[in-house]
Amino acid sequence: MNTPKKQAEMIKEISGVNPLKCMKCGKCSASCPSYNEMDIKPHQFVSYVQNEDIESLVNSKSLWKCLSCFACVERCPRDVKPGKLIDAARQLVVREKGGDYLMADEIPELLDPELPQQLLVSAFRRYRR
Amino acid sequence: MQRIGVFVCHCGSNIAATVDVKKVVEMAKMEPGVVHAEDYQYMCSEAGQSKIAEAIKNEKLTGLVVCSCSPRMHETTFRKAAERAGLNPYMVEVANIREHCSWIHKDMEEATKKAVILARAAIAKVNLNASLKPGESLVTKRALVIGGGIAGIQTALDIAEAGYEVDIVEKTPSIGGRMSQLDKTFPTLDCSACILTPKMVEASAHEKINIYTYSEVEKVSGFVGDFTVDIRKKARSVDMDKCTGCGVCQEKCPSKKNSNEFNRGLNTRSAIYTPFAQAIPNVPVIDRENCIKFKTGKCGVCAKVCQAGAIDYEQKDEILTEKYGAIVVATGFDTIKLDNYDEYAYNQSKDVITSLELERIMNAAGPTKGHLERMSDGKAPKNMVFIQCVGSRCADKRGKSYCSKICCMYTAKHAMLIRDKYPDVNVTVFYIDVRTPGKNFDEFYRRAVEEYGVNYIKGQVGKVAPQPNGQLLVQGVDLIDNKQILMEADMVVLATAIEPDPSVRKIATMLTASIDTNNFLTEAHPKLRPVESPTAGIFLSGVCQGPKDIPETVSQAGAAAVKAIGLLAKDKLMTNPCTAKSDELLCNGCSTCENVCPYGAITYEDKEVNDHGIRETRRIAVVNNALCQGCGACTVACPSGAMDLQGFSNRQIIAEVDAICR
Amino acid sequence: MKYSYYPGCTLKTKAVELDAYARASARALGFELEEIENWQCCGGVYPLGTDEIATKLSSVRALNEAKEKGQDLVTLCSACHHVIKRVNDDMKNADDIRTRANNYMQLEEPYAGETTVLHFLEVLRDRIGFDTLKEKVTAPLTGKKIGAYYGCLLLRPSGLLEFDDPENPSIIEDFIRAIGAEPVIYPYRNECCGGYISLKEKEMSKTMCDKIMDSASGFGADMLITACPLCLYNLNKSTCGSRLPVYYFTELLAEALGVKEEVAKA
Amino acid sequence: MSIETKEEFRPKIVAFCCNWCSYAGADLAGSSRLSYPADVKIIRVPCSCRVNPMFILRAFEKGADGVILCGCHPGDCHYSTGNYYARRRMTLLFSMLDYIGVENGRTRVEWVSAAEGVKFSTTMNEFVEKVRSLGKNVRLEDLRCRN
Repeated sequence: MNTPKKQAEMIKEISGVNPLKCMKCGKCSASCPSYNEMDIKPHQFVSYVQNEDIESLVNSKSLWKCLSCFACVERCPRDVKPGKLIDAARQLVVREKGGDYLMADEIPELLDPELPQQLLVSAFRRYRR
Repeated sequence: MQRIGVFVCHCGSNIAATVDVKKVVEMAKMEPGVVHAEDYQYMCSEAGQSKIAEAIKNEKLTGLVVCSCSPRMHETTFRKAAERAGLNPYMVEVANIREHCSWIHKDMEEATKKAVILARAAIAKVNLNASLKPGESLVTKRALVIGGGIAGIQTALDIAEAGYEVDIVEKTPSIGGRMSQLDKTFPTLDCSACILTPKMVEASAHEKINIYTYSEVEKVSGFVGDFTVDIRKKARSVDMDKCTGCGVCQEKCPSKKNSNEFNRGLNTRSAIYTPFAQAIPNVPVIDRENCIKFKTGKCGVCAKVCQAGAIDYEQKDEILTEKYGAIVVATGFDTIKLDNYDEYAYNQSKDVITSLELERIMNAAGPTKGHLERMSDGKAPKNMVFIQCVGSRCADKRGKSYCSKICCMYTAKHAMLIRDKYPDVNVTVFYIDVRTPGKNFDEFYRRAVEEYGVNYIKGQVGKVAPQPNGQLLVQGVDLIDNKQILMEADMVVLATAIEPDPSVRKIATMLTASIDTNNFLTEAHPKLRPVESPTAGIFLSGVCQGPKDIPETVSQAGAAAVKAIGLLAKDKLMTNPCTAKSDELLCNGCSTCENVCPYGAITYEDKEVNDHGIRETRRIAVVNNALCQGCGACTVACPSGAMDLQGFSNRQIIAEVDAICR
Repeated sequence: MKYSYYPGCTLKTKAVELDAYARASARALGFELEEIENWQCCGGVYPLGTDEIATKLSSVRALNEAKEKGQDLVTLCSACHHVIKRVNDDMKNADDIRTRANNYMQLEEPYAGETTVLHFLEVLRDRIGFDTLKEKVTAPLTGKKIGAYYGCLLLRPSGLLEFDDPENPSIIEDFIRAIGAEPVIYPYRNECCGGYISLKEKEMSKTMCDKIMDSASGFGADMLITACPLCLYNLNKSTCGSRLPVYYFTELLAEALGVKEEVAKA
Repeated sequence: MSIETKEEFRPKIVAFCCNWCSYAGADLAGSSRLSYPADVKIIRVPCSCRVNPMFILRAFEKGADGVILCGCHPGDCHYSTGNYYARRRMTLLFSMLDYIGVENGRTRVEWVSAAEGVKFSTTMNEFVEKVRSLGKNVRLEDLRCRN
């Protein structure tokens, strides 16, 4: 098991984000369409990484609520990219054995006749390894 | 060969307690060129200086080395002493055996050894010193102020009051600048026009001040004390002497649908216009792009109605050439374009406005006669949202990296004024930080919250979405409550970042005044010379140097004036003789030195040289001694070794290196 | 004029019409979409981790094939476009990714982002020109009030995709004008439909799509057009009162160019 | 034995200081009585950009064991851009010196303001320590002058 410090380093490395650039303006949270579904809010991602509390981050609901729509990335005045941070946290989880958020046997139930392939492919890539 | 005298100071016990001064004297005597060496209690004292003078006379000294405290302390003292005794002051070198030796070492032997080496290095240098003479240049006793806003007006008034002639060059048809567009000023809430217009009148009536409006600086040459400037007086199409300012032409002009710049495009004006009622001069200009007469040749209404016969369609741009001793830049600012921030829907809704536009809306002379109303439908707003830091404090290319400094205060002002005049309007301010350093500033902001009930929310706005019913849906965040907020507003006001007026780039280039990545003019020293440009004779006033509010601008304007006056008060300028000099036999005219010179002091001349009997014309670098500040950048850049710095020549420095490493 | 063409997984199955109408319209406009051979799925979403390499290789293969043919690479699906354009940027600007991807690929000549990636809409705007398109329209869609739905993938991150203004785009509106209809501008046209979230969190996506639909119909749109099969799917799942029909932009293009019937018959 | 010789080894160190910041910083170190080894001898130059790489080569040629260049902090240069030139030039020079065998530890550029007496003294202490640990320098010799 990695130490919190190591985990934080991994998140910074995978995301390429420097949390120190954040000026805590909250524009990411103001832009996020999933804000209400998230327990840890976009503007908090940065401080969780800075405080090396990755445990809370990887166990948060937010991990699976981010749409990767890049609204936060586009509007961030400091070029921090909170969306990339949360994706890196997600990577930490799905790269672990048993970390998948989507199981193959769940799929049939989720299908409907119109459902485009693209949706399955995208979900697979975001939710599992 | 030099005849060098070495003088070792005890500085009481400051030096003598750790350095064996006698030993230093003894060792110095053995150095080449040294004909005299002695020590004394206090070399800087009257008696010490007499000893130096005596030795210069008796020993016919050609160079001096004083081993004492730092040259930053007493170099000038010893140079003056030498000069009084008839020796060129630049034949003096100081070996710093106090700060750099006796004060930091404890072991006497070690400190003495070092003091001897430091003395030796100074002696080696003096052996190669040459007499230098500061140059002289005459000062034209007239100043140019570029920009006629509050900064330029204040600077001009202060210089004129000191008795010097000042010209103001203003590119728009009237002086007054941004301040004339403001409604009220913080933190006192007095009306901007009421305090500005008297100053405008004072400037225009002052016998020492000459104002060129609708004019631009076209070309600058020369140097400190002696600038030559070409000013383009754009054709006004109205005779300044004949016009009485009655305003009939503006009333009758049929071309009325032209965007009104003074009102930030919120309404329209006629093609012949004065920007605002209190304009100085109160003489209109014809905007030729929109004038029917100039577009089609037909019309001429203004000429027909003008009783004074002042309309002159044939007028042409005029170029004036004037001489100045000092130039003050006061070009001011504009707000940034908001095209890259359309999450705030500035380009999508007329009811999303900048704070400067709100100033015009609140102003009695503005597009709504001072009534707070929406630009889309003229309705009175019930809910207003202010968004801070729009384009300020931005790390990406969309905005500006700096804090615009004035927004927190003017937003508190707007919020307070609205709550005061329209108590039923709800005002919400989204902020990142409220920055209010300044006298009575934080108290002002707190009043907005505590007495006027302005709702301050810590957090930013992500999106402003115009709704089908004409409302604006503001989606923001409250970072204290950790809630996303959806709020309907009738008007959204953006605290838009300010940037130096775009014209400053061209002006800075003409003046060879350096400019930073944000287009602000650079100070000669950020702490100690904040109103001077690194280029001698160029001074900075107002926002062209960095974001500031009115009181700060006015104080800086005064400071810039004092610096300009200090220059104009001199008849002649003594120039630092430690300037660069190129060896015309070595120079190949490659322009490398010109590129590294921060002062534009290097030019090229075709000069006839005699190179070992061969006479030919060559392109050669010439250093202007009045401009060169003696940094030496060019000496290292020069690929042929032609450039050298007087007083710090290659040979002198190498001699020091050799002496230390010996 | 020939372009390399990357259709993507969904255009071969659930969104065949997006593809078929595009090909027919291209022919009518005088250019050809040459499908690259053996293309592989782009993965649907761009892998954000800076250490992801393998997941980007399918895009690199497509990009390299276009490079070898000396053609620009055209995409239709917003997701494919997003992924391939961003991977191309990595190959051009991220030394580390370029080196490692090329180590995997073992190409004759390393790929370094030489190919230009264009969305079909960009071809219309920048290569054909909306004015020319307007001239070629035979059956203008006069009187139709159409809302453009951009979603997120086409626009963001704008600095890299360089597609349009991310907050106030105009390319689809200009397209709508060119085919003779009237664009309806509404503020949520660049908001996310929920994307892949609709697989497991159907309600979230519905809420977002309802907001988009309400906004568009509030401003008077009769229909929405999009370039993305997933957006179309999500928007169609919207359950709000103001549900508007959603079409692929290529269908309306084919209609305006008078080639819709021929596709339907085929 | 080797330890003894190391203790005895007193390097020759030349410090170029710009007149406006670093020389004043050195003065402040002095008036604050912050000591550093006497091995350091300071040469005053108007600006760090006055330091020609030739001067540094000359120092090594004449037997210096270390050379340090101090200037104003980036953005604070009295001549606005001089220290940037110095930084660029020294980066190249030091890399070349390293290549020909004069270790990177023997050369250094440091920004010291007029208020940083402490920094000046710690920098000099560190630098002397470093040069001492590297031992005597290989002398860059002008072979033409060899007998």
